[in-house]
Amino acid sequence: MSLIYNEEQRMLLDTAQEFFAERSPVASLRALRDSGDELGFEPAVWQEMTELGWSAIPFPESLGGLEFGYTGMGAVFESAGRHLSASPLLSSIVLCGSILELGGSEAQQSRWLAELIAGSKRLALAVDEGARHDPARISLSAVRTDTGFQLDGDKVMVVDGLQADGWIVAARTGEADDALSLFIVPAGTPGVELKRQNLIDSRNTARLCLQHVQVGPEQLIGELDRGAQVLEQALDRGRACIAAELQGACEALFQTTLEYLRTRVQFDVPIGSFQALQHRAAWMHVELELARSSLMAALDAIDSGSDQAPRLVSLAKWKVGQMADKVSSESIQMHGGIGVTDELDVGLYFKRIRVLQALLGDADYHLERAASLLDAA
Amino acid sequence: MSLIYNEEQRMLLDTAQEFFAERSPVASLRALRDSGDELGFEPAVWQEMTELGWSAIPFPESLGGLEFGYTGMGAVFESAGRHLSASPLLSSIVLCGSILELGGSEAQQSRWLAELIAGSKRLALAVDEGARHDPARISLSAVRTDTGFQLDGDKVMVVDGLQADGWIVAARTGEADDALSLFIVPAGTPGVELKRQNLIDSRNTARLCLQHVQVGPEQLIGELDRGAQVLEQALDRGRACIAAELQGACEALFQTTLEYLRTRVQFDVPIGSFQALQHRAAWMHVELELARSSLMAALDAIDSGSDQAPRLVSLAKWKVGQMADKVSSESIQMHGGIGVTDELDVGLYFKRIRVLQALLGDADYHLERAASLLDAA
Amino acid sequence: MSAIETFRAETRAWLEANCPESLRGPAAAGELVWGGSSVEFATEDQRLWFERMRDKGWFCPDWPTAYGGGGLSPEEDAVLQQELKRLKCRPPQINLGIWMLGPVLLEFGTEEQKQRLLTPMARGEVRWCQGFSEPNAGSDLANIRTAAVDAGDHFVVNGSKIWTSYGDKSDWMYCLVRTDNSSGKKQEGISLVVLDMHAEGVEARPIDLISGKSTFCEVFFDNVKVPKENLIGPLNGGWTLAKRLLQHERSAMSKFGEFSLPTHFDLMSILGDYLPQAETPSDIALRARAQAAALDEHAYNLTVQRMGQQARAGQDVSGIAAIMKLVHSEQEKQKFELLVDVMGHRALGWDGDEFSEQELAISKAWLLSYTQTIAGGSSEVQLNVIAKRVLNLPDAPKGGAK
Amino acid sequence: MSAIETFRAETRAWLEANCPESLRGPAAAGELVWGGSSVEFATEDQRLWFERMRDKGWFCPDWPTAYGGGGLSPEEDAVLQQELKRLKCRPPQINLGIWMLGPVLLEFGTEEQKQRLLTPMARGEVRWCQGFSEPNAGSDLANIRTAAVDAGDHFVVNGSKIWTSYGDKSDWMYCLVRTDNSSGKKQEGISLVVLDMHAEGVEARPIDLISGKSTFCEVFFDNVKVPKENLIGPLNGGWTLAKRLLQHERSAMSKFGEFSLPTHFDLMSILGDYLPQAETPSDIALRARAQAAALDEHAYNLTVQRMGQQARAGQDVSGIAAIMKLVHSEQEKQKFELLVDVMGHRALGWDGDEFSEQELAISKAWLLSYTQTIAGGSSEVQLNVIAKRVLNLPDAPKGGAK
Repeated sequence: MSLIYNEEQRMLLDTAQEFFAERSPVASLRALRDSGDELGFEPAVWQEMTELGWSAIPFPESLGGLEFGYTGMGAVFESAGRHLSASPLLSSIVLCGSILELGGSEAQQSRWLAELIAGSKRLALAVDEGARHDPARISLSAVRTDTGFQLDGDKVMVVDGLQADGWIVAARTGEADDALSLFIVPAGTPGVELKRQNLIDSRNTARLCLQHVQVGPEQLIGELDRGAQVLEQALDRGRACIAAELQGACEALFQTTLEYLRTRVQFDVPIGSFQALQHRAAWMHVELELARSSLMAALDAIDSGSDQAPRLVSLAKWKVGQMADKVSSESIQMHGGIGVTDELDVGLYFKRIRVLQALLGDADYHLERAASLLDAA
Repeated sequence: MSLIYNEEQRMLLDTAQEFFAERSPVASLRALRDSGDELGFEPAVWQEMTELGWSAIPFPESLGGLEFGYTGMGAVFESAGRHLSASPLLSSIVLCGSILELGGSEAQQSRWLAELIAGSKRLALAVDEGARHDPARISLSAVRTDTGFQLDGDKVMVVDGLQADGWIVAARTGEADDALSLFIVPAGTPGVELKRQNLIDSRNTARLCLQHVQVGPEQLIGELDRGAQVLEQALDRGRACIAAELQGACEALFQTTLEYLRTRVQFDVPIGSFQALQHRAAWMHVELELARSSLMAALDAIDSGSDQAPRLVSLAKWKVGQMADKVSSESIQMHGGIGVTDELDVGLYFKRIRVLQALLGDADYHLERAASLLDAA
Repeated sequence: MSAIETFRAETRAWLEANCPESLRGPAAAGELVWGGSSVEFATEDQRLWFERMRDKGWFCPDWPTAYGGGGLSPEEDAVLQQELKRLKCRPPQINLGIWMLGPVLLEFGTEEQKQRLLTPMARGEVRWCQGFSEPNAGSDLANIRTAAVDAGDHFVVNGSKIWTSYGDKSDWMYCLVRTDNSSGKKQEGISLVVLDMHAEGVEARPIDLISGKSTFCEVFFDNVKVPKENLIGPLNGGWTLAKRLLQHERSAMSKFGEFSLPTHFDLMSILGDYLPQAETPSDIALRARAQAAALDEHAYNLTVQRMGQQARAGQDVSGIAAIMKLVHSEQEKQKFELLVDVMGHRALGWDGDEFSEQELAISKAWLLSYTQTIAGGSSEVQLNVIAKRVLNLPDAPKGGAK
Repeated sequence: MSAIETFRAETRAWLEANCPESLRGPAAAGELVWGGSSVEFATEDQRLWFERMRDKGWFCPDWPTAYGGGGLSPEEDAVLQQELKRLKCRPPQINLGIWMLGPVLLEFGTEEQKQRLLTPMARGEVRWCQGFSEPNAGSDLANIRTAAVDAGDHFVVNGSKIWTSYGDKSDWMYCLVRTDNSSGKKQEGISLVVLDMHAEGVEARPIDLISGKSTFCEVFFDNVKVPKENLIGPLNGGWTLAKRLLQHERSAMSKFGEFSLPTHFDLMSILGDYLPQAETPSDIALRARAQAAALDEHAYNLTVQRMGQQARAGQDVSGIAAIMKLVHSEQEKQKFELLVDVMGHRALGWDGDEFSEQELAISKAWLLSYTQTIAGGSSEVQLNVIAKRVLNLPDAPKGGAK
């Protein structure tokens, strides 16, 4: 098991750090937020990312990819996290791209995958229905009709769902817990309605409402009732990338906090000289290191095709999430009064971190999942 | 609701503090432990306690008591806790005395109660069977025979069970969860065997093994299958007194720790000047104050016959137990190397505190109980 | 009937006759009346109650009538408070000047100042704000840099204040300024002045918080002229007065809290809405964490009660009083963290129709809870105070709190 | 075949022929051989393995043959270690002298001292103990008060040491003593000496811990004569040597740990025994807490692996290395606390037949876990080190750790 970046991955990390620092710093997110931008990311930045080849990283060469693996992808997400850079890399590439790669027909792949990689089209994944992530309880229904399928139901927390070119929708097609099927719903299909869910992180998040939506049989991905496995595998890749983004965001926030502790003077000394704050900062460092190891193990397990991947992904999402809650809370408190103002970026980090923590399963969800996968082993 | 001691109770507290400091200081416990004393307390001290009237505190005057209530009893337990003073006040008076008071026949009361109060006899309560307290799962059986009842089964964690003059045994007599009955088993009854459970707190704790034990119908307390309510009420009184003992022990240990922090010099300054330790000590103070309020509410609820008593007792046992875990752990750590030696009393406090935390329901047990009583309300 | 009993009977009768029914019981946020030059009434009842209490002098019942007060004795004032409480009368106005500056002016002000400042204050004609905190000060309150330079008959004030509640809506500010830089001890050289918020060179800008718009302002002073008769107490003697003022802050805040409808979110009842049946192990464990937090809140409420009982019994309550702000603010933060765990993305909404009013209120309250452990003495300052004043732990050779 | 490959082949063959089968694989507690004047062997195999390795010079394979070592080159030593590991050979003896004092003597000792002290050490004839900690020092290691007074050809030592492992069973001690009180800086005026534990005036008393009997001793010196040739390095220059010695402590401890059968209690498997079916909400919540602790332990183990990989890749590991002792000891304590919650009174036994061997072992290990967060650098010291050396947070004007 490799728990560190190799040289190539390290180079990618450096490139990505520089790119996001220059092209998509925190100020960009602030500007998107203040302008009420619905898209939630800058198309030009996304275009440049695809030109750098990042959207091709995880795919096999046969599908136009670079076969660079999820550890490499983690490096990009980590860098994006450091700068709170927004892009559809998670939604369109990692989640929807994976589903097409793993379960799509040749026709589906050739229709969509090249365009996703090129950035000329975007898909978004629609999974969640309740307040919290729980794919076992999907109830949006897809019923067979003469001409294909009819989909009815609502999805929430659809990442980058607004202005997408289509959505991959996870639907219930049978009574068994895992009797799920995946459908592509192209934009423009009648009966589709989108509503903006304006979350604290100001990203593109949508409610997707499907009412009597008709799709042809060619939109079914893989076999009927057999979508759960592909879905879970794609979700795990997404979860690992979210963990990487969280780790990057937390490391950046921690560095900012340390810098504040070193320079902010109260009672005539830098506040970082107060032992109570030193010890709390040291515990944050401990959590960041433990989370980092869990994250690297998850990325490596995906790349090596290990059967431990689901468990290690849940370990990572849990541990990184625990750490992230702690680091984001402590960072605000240590910044004192200025930390709760919108003037500093601390609050922006806090808000994005808390949304990422909830996304595709919060710490509670993944604790139970990791434990039950261990019991099953 | 009164959450503070009144003047009379405060006088009792002062008297008890002085008595235990002089007659049963920590050194006495150490001596009992080092001599391997099986009785676990000093009979002379117990005799003096009864002469001071403390064994009569909770009983109505009609039964030879002082009707001084459980808030007063709490003052005595708190004082005993401060000095780790051992006596059968919990086992013989609060637990068994309560059962006889609440459920005993006149004959049973006249046979036992006066002697218990006088200290000339001792009874011990046998409830627990598993690793953790759970009276709903009692399985020791009592079966009706021609001449009375036959009892079969084992009890553990029988407080002051060794050398007792008899035991009150909670037995299952029906299938419903609460189909329990209470029996007096006098010492000397054939088929009774006692084994010492030598716990870390060096008190008198026993396993009570009953094999084909025959008792007459006059030993049944109250009605058959109807023992659970009396048992729970007596247990609640015991739990409140245990919480008081814990509170006293923790306050004494905290004072000792503060004194150590003020006087122990390292790196040329008192270690109590280190801010990280100051903040942790401040949090201990917070927990002690919150626990104290919960304790006083529980004692008052018992005395006022409130229907909230069970819930408030569980709140107190939970909150005091939480606090006690924290205070006992932190006290060792703050004492550093010397804190883990047997030379200091810190370890003796730690061990007694941890046994009391487990006794008659640990924090987990009482969290669930408090919550379910609230749900039911 | 004794004089005081007569007073009680009369007071009760007057209140029953004069306090409108609609103003009995707690008020929702935003429904309280703030006295001042631009006082606004949402209802005719509010105006009536305001004017009737003003005309009795009962905005400041225990102040001398000479300054617009009610002239009540301490015993009478206590009776009035009891009767107000009995009828659950809302305060006719909220006024920081009366609650905080007023007592200090009565103690330290000149006769001229009392006449000039107290009377309109007692009539609810002036809205006051507080100018203590500064951007560079934080918990280190004495680190005042806003300078007041002697210019003959007036001071010229430059600098800025932060965390001034309703700075943009106030008429006057009581304000700490530095009038001497020469002392090595920064508590020295500070003076207390009052200044007109409408004066030239004063600008108040509301602060955006992580929870959105706030009522806090940053206030900037650009060559603001403050006449010397607006210096309260001795020159360079402001620190003593400031400490006295802050002693009134707690009781003022509790008065405020007592009458505003608490925006209290009950953890267990919201949990019941979002997690009606905890079935999975993780939901059951989450519920157990919430139950523990609810029990802790219960323990805190019992502690509030116990503090009151101890105080009434004449016992020292400093050890309990020192934990209250810390425990309450940390418990609130903890509670909202649990609510976010329970509610998932429903607690992560910022605005829009996709979330219910209560959900958006919870999101905001959660983010605001981060302010509560910092404002009004951060948790770190509270812990320092407990360690040093309650537990008597030794001072570090140097240092203090964040 | 290269020379090193030839060496590997010969070594492998020799080990396979000479390391008894019974000594391959980890040893249970108490089954390790401690070298020294009264070395004891539980089996004939132990004696054989001890003598064979001794005669090869392989107790100290990389020391010069002149001092009884094996004279191996670093490459050869690495090969030997690999081959020992491949066959899972137990160390033929445990010897603190070889692991900690030896390297310092090689670096700083005089030729006479190397001859006199290293050779018997390398033959496993002397059992060594360490005399650093003192009752008044605690984490403040430099606070040495045990005094060595110059008496011509010898020092006279008075004072006491604490936390000396196996002080009562050792032949010699390496020991920090104060040889000069005049300096204001306490790190100065300390010297390193070696002394004979059988000398007159030396008394070692085992310390009772909260977990019962321990292998730690308090060692008292009452006018103990130490010949001057037993001073290691320069007079008053002991602090530098002590720091060097402590650098070897970690690797020595890890060697020790690697070969003794870990007394590891697996949280989830014990939980499975005592709580086979978590049915009540409180049991389910308890199991969730245990699962979280188990995941945290997993994260720690992954971090150990990652540190190794980073080190092999030539990356700086100081930031990770600094957390290891802290995390491991705190996690262990946390784990035992959970076990106590799970096992109830079964984890509260002290002795007697009423508890199983494993239950009593868990009780003792739980109590001992409180020692682990204090000994060898308390958690507070670890946190200070992280804050200052890893995070570069500024020094407080004065102070340090508990």
